[in-house]
Formats: sequence, C-alpha cells, structure tokens
Amino acid sequence: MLPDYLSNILTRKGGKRLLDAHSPRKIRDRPRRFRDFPIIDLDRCVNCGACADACPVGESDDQPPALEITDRGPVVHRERCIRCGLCAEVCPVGAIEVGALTREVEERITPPKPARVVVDEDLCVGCGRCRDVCPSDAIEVDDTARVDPDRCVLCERCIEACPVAGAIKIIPMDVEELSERWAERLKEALREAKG
Amino acid sequence: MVVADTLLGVTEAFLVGSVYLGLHRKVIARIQRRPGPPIIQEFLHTLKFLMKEAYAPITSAGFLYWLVPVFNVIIWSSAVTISAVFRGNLLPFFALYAAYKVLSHGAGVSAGSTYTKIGGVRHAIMPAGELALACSLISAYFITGHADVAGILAWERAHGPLIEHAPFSALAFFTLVWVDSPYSPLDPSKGYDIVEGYLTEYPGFLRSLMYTAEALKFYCELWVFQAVFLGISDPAVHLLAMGALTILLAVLCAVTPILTPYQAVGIHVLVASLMFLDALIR
Amino acid sequence: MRSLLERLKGFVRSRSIHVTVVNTGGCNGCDIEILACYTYRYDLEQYGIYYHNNPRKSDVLIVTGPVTYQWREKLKRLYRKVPEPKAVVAVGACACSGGIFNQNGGRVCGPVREVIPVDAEVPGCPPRPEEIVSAIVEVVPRLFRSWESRRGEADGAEA
Amino acid sequence: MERRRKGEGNVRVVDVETGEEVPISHKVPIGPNHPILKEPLRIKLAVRGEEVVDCKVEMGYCHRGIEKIMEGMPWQKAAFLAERVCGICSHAHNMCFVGGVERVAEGEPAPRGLFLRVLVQELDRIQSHLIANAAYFYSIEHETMFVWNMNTRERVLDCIEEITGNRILTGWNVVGGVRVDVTEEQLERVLETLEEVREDVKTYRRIAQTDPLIKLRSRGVGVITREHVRRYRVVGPQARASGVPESDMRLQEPVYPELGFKPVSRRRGDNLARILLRYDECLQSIDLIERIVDELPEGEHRRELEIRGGHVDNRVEAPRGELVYDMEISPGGVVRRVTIRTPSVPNIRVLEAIAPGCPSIADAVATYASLDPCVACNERFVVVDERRGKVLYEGRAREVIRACSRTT
Ligand code: SF4
Ligand code: SF4
Ligand code: SF4
Ligand code: SF4
Ligand code: SF4
Ligand code: SF4
Ligand code: SF4
Ligand code: SF4
Repeated sequence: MLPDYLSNILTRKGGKRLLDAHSPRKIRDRPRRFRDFPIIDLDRCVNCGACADACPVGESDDQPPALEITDRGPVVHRERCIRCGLCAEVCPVGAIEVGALTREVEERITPPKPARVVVDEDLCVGCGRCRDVCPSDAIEVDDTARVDPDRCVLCERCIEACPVAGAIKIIPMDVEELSERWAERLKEALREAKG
Repeated sequence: MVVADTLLGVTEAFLVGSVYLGLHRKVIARIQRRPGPPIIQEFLHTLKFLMKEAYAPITSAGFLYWLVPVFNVIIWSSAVTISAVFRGNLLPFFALYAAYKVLSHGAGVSAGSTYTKIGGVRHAIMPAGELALACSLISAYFITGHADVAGILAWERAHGPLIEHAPFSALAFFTLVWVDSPYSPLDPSKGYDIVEGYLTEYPGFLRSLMYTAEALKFYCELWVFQAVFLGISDPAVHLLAMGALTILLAVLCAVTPILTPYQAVGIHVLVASLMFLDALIR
Repeated sequence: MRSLLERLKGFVRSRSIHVTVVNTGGCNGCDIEILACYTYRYDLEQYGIYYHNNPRKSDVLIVTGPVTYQWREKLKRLYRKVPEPKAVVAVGACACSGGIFNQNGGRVCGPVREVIPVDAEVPGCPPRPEEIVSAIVEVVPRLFRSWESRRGEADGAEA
Repeated sequence: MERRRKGEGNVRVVDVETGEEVPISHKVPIGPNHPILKEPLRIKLAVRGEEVVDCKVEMGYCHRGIEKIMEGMPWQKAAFLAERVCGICSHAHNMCFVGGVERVAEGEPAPRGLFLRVLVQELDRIQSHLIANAAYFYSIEHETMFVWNMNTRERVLDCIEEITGNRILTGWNVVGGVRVDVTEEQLERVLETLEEVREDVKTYRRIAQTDPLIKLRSRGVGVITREHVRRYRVVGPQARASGVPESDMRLQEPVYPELGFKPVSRRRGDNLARILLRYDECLQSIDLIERIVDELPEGEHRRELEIRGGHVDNRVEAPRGELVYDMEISPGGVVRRVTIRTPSVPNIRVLEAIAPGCPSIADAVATYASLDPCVACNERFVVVDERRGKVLYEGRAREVIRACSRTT
C-alpha cells in the first residue's frame, strides 16, 4: 500500500507531477474529430429543409426545434441543439459543418421529404409561371407542369405563383411511407459512398 | 498593553491559522496531482462568508443558535491568548477544549436538522480528544514539574524536547491535532454522509465565525504541540515547525479515507491506551 | 464610482465560490462533465471554486437537466435556501431549453429559466468541461464583482 | 427551512419477521440533492443512534418520458434519444438500441463495424467503472483516490474522443455498423494511452487491496449474498462480485466469443469485492481491446441493411449489468414502441435489503455508492392515480422486470 502511494507521490515521475501539477489556464485543443455545433453555409444551402426534418430535437409547445427553417434559411438554436451531427449527414449539398467531423462523414443521405408537390393535370393550364419561380428548377412544363420530386425542395413558391387555385397541391406523406423512404435513401447513399 | 498584545496575538493566530489551513488544502491538492487553490483561499472563504446573507433555519433554537458561533470564537481566542500569547497555564486550555466539545454538540442540536444533530452527537462522542489532551498535559506536568508553557519551555531548554521523554503522550496530542484538522480520517462529525455535520445549517457570517474559530483552533493546537513537545521557543522557528506539521498532517489526511464513528472512537481509545500503558510501565 | 469596500467585497466574492450541482432529471452527461472539472486538466479549485452540495453554503447553483415535474417545487425550494448573493448557471441543452426531452411526448417542465432566475447558460449536450470551466470562471466572478452596484441599481429602480 | 420537524413521532418501522415495532431515533433523508449523490433520488434511512434499521429508496425524480418521445421516430433520430437515457453508459444504450434494430433487419452488419462497436463499448466500460469506483472513494471520503481515479478516467475519455469525436455522448453506432471508420494511427494512440491506464489501474487495485483503512471501511460491509442476487435479480459487477459470473451478458453477444472472453468473478460480495471486481474488469477490458485491435477485420465499417420490422428484445451487458430493449419496429425502421429495462433498477432495490443492519449511516451511504447506482435511466414511465393525482410508481420497469428477467 505505502509503496504504491509513494510511487504516485514521491518517485521521480510522481514528484514531477507533484511539483508542476498541470496548470490548464490555456484550454486544450479540441479533438481531431470533435462534433461541434453545426455551422450552416447559407450561400450553399438550397433551403430544402432536410436538416430540419432529420434533427432529433423537435419543437414543443414553447420551444422551437433545434434547427428551424425561417425566411432567411435554416437557423440553429444553440440552446436546443444536442450536437448530434445528423443534420450535416443529411444535407444534400454539404452546406453544414459540424466541427472537424464533417470531413469524415462521407455518406450523404438525401432525406425523404415529409411531403410532395403534385400537379393536378386536369386543372393545370400550362402557363409556366411555376417553372419561372421554382428555385431548384424542379418543374418542367409541356402541356401541363411536371414536378421532379427529387429536385423539389418544398418551398411552396409554385403554389403561390400558380394562377389556378388548387392546381398545385402539397401532400404530406404518412409515417410508414416516410420510413420506407428513409430506408431507401440510406441504401442509395451507401451505394454511392462505396461505388 | 495587555489588550493590545491579546488583539495582536489573536489576529496573528487567525491569519497564520487560515494560511496554514490553505497550505493544508494545497498540499492535498498537489498530492492529487492538480494545481489546487491559492493558499490564502481559506482566508478568502472566511471573508466571503462574512459578507453573505445569514438566516436561521426554522428548526433552529433561536438565541442559542446565533450564540454558538460567537462563543466558539471567544473560546478559541481565549485559548490562543492564554497559551500562545502569554505562554500561561495549560489547564485552562483543557477546560476550553472541553467547552468546545459541548459547544459543537450545542451547535448541532440548536440548528435542529437531522444532519446537524447527528454531527453534533458524533463530535461529542469522540472521547479521546479530551482524554488524550488531559493525559498528555498531566504527563507533561509530571515530567517537567511545570503546568505553564513558559516553565515547560525552560525545562526543555535544559533537558531536550519532551517528545523524547514522553513519545506516546506526544503521539496522543498529535492525534488530537490530526482529528481537528480538516479532511481528517478520525473526525466523522463532518462527513459527507450527513452533508457537513454540525456545520450544515450555518449560512453566511455564522459560518464565517465558525471558520474563524477553526483557524484559531488549528493555530492554537499546532502551537501548543510544537511548544510543549518540540520545545521550540523562537517565533520564526515556530512558524516553520508549524508549517512542517501542517504538511505532515496534510499528507496523512490525503492518503486516508474517513472512518466510521465506531472505528474512529476505536482508534482514539487505542492511542489513549498506548499512552496509559507507556505511563504505567515507567 | 465604487467605494473601496465594495471593490474588496467584489474581489473576495469572485475569488471564493461555493457550488451546488443539481441534476433536475437530466441524463447525467452534464453532471459527470462537471465532475470531470475536478480533475487535473481543468481543476476548478484553482480558481477558488469549491464543489460542495450544501445549498446553505453555496454561492452558485449549477443546474443540469430539463426540470422534471417532480423537481419543479423542490428546485424552487432549493433556490430559496441559497443565501444572497447567489447566481444560477444552467449547464447543458436540457437546462437551457429542455433539450431533446422538451418535444412532443416529453414530460418535462421546460427550461430552468422558467422555474428560477438564471444568470448564465452553457449550451451543448453535454458541454465540454472546458466550456463549463470557462463559463463559470468568466461569468460568475463578474456577476459577483458587480453585485453591489447591480443591487443598488435594482433598489434605485424600485424606489 | 421546512416547518415540519423531521424525525420524531411520525415514523414507524416494523420488523417483518416478529411484527414488533423497532424503535428509531431519527429519520435521515438523503437526497434528492446530497454531496454523495450524483443524481436525484431519495433514500430514507431510519436510524437508531447510528445504526440503520430501515431503508427506503424513492425514485421518480428523473422521469422525462423518453420512451414516449421515441414513438414514431425513425431509428436515425431515436438512436440519439436512446443514448440520452443516461450519460454514463450511453454507449451501451446506443448499442443495444441499434443492435435491436439490426436484429429485425435483412442481412448482417459489417464485421469491422461490430468490432469497432465493441472496442468503444469496452472503453466506455473502463471509464464507467472508474467513475463508479471514484464515487465509492468519494463516499468514504478518500478524496485522493477519487481524484486519481478521475484523472485516469480522463485518459480513457481521451481514447473515446480520439475514436468517436465526443467525450461521452458519442453518437457512434448506426444500423449496419459504426458512423466513421478509424485509422491505424488512432488505434496506435489508443493503445499507447491504455498502457498508462493499465499501470494506473493496477496501482489503484493494489492500494484498494492493501490499504488497511480502506479495508476497514469496506471489508464485510454491505454483503450481497447469492440469495439476494436471486431474489432481487441483481445484475452486472454487483452480481459477479457475489460469485455469479454467468450473469455476464457478454457471453451471449456476438463479438465477444471470438475474443475468447471469460467473465471474472469474486466471492465475498462486499463493498471491497465490488470495487476490486471493477478494477479486474477494467484490466480485462484493456486486454480485450488489445485483442480487438489485433483481430480487427478489414473491409467496410458500415453496411446497408433493409429493415423488415417486427418485435425484438435485445440485451447488452452495460457497465452496470444487463440492459434490455424491448422494441417494436415498423418496416423501414420507425420505432413503434419501446420499453427499456436498465440494470440499476434491481441494483438500487437491493439496497433496501442490505442497508438495514449497517452499523452506521456512513456505511449505508458507502454501500449505496458501491452499488454503482445510476438513477437517470431508471425512470421513464409514471403510474399516476388519476383520482388523487398522486404518483404511485415511477417506471414501466417493474412490469419489464417480471417479463424479462432470467433466473440467474
Ligand atoms: S446537430 Fe443535431 S440537434 Fe443540432 S441542429 Fe443538427 S440535427 Fe439538430
Ligand atoms: S439540408 Fe442543407 S441545403 Fe437543405 S436546408 Fe439544410 S442546410 Fe440547406
Ligand atoms: S399555373 Fe396551374 S395550370 Fe399553370 S402550370 Fe401551374 S398548375 Fe398548371
Ligand atoms: S396559364 Fe400561364 S402558361 Fe398557361 S396560358 Fe396562361 S400564361 Fe400561358
Ligand atoms: S411554381 Fe408550380 S406552376 Fe409554377 S413553375 Fe413551379 S411547379 Fe410550375
Ligand atoms: S416546394 Fe417548390 S419552390 Fe420549394 S423547393 Fe420544392 S419545387 Fe422548389
Ligand atoms: S444536456 Fe444532454 S448531456 Fe446534459 S443532461 Fe441533457 S441530455 Fe444529458
Ligand atoms: S445504469 Fe442507467 S443511469 Fe446508470 S449509467 Fe447506465 S444508463 Fe446511465
């Protein structure tokens, strides 16, 4: 017992520790893989809302979600965020950085969207206004408009622009379908990462 | 003149005592391999608590509760005055120590919460405190023929330090100092299991007074130990010897866990009986 | 212009801080990170900050966790036990906003600041010890140093 | 500042065998906020003088509704929530949840991922055991050993951080493997650090074994017998310290048999045995990690799996014992419902049996700390008597105990 205490206190190693007990006034470097709060590059962001859908911290009666889509793009509420890094993983354009870990998250899972935009072909008059306002070029118009669900980011601008009420609808997906989509996307992402 | 001396002595005792308590903590921290607090930390604590709000818990016994810390300071100021400042008779020292035990019990009971009561009782049942103190003082008297510090010091100049003549009495007294130093294994009256024992319910300046008394007590006991058993009379060497003792105590406190009340009492009794045996054999 | 006494008070208060840590139902992550501040790398004690869970002796209440319903009244009572001057630091996402538990289905009564007044918040889940240390070391002494003048202002405003 | 006087008068303790009333002098409440508790919980001790004659454990301060929040979440999100059931053995929760989802999925997870998972799990076990022992030393107020243990734990956290990027809530497991691959140099650095940790742990174990004062405080205190283990379903190191090595769930997990894993055990079942056993397991974990690094398969660290969904009950040996996730997963990986049974529930309950008879309050408190109690994970559901608005029982856990516990 005694030698053990002494070896921790009085040997050369222990004695050195005793005399110059580490003084940590300067704070240590962050680890190489630290997941920090997400920083969103608003220039690259296409405002798709995937990050907000993926974020595990949802909203409650009196608190916003950790990642909220606002007029100015996605905003991280630091006091809500748990630094899980999921948002960075799902962002389709890699606009989110979560500290040094970002480099290593090579799989980008494009998230399934919680809703989709559909065009009612009977009502659409093929005016093309939606195509003009769509920020992600998701719409093509021949006789009537068609929406590419992969490119659509659910901004709903087309709905505002459309002159025929009800020609463009936004339809929420149900949970089961959403979960299937999650699985699909993950699979795809992994294939991409490998191939 | 006497008043000035007393005031000066008590102030010195308080300052030195709290710095040594800080040193005590610093040494423990260094053994734990961390930087540790500055050594004036205990002094800062005392000052801080002096300026904090104080209130009496609803369970407390009112008047008595407020009086206990004041008396605690008075007791240890007198002890310092008698022994260290005027190098007087040691018997009052014993009486004051006994009074302190009663007082700490009072502190526990008057505050009224369960923790303080248990802490107070635990503190009061540490028997060997007084026992060892009385016996070691008596043996000092029998060996040297003096009951006052000045006389013992004079005797020691002629015959060498008392620790050579009565090692077990010295051990008993050292145990006493050890018991009363913070983080001591032999003093379960302030254990974490009962939050802080009899001190739990003392907020604000009441605690500051308790801390002051603690610093005075630490100084006083160290002083008496090194004066009576080591026979040092030069003030500068006093300080050095007390510092060395503090470091020794700190090392002892750092490498031991706290004992349960029964075990602590057992060790006290063991030390006291060693001393008795020693006295009988002589 | 602050008087010398006030400055002394501020200095002493900022150099001697006793802390009580309350876990109001969090996951422990924050608590053990606070405990980790005890170790050689961070050592809160070198700044005069003592961890001791006795509210009567404390200056600072560190609250972690999202305040469960069972805790709400108890936390208020604990807060009242701490003598003035006191400060409250909320550590962790839970304490700052209810964190991941404050969403549909969760059963917590929201961030700490809605239960007791909070002076500083450290976000993160859990915050790293260095974040906790720097928050406490920078914010709390400043709070206490300016205690006298701030109290004066508050009194003046009321009068 | 409570108006009611605690203690006298209103408490009665009745001896179960004789039916006589036992005289008590005080009722000592410990918690929910108390120096030796790191988590909220209330222990009510009834004492006669110093002797503890009765002990009641009251939980319910940590109920947050995690299981409810998880319902309807895809596994990607729910894994982070599972992790936050508790911060100390968070990795075990994450692993158990993800493992459960994998069992209702088509295909095998990536072998390299599984090995890396176990690697982090063992690191997590070391840090958890070190903090448990540190807490015990804190409760007997051996502050130096407390800080030394915590210092060594920092080194282990460095390793975890090196690999996963975070200190405690790692977010490391995903269905099919682990999130990020590791490199050779990282593993080198981990092994180097662990070499130092091994030295330290050995020293601490020797100190705990030989220090007479630690022995005085811990030997023969809080003995859990095999009978207790059976009656209260004690799990984990607590059971193994009472000579029940087969309680180790690692025997049934995938990777461990390939590593030649054998559980360790001790016989005495007292506080000291539990402390020493945890040190033994730390050393064992370091050996395991070395073997994992040696035998780490090449290849991908994460594999796509198709989640069929279904009902699954997955068990993992968390640092504190057997952890059970009983889940219903819908196809695609959305959580329908989940019930978690954590090891600390039975481990804390056993305190009610072994604390009475402790010669002093300090011993009862030390015994509590030696059980490595963790409260955060214990409480997820509350049974409320609606008419009276009173909380009756704090967890679904009891049902699950009945349903899931194996006889040891
Ligand atoms: S890191 Fe996690 S919690 Fe924070 S914003 Fe991103 S997804 Fe939400
Ligand atoms: S996922 Fe990326 S692109 Fe989409 S809103 Fe978020 S940050 Fe912008
Ligand atoms: S405006 Fe209406 S009709 Fe024209 S393209 Fe859009 S949806 Fe079709
Ligand atoms: S609705 Fe638009 S596209 Fe159709 S005719 Fe009118 S302007 Fe043209
Ligand atoms: S807003 Fe709608 S209608 Fe207009 S271009 Fe886009 S999809 Fe077409
Ligand atoms: S909702 Fe419409 S405008 Fe918004 S991203 Fe999708 S297609 Fe573009
Ligand atoms: S903020 Fe995070 S780590 Fe802290 S208690 Fe809450 S869930 Fe746990
Ligand atoms: S037993 Fe429970 S509370 Fe304890 S560390 Fe594990 S999950 Fe957390």
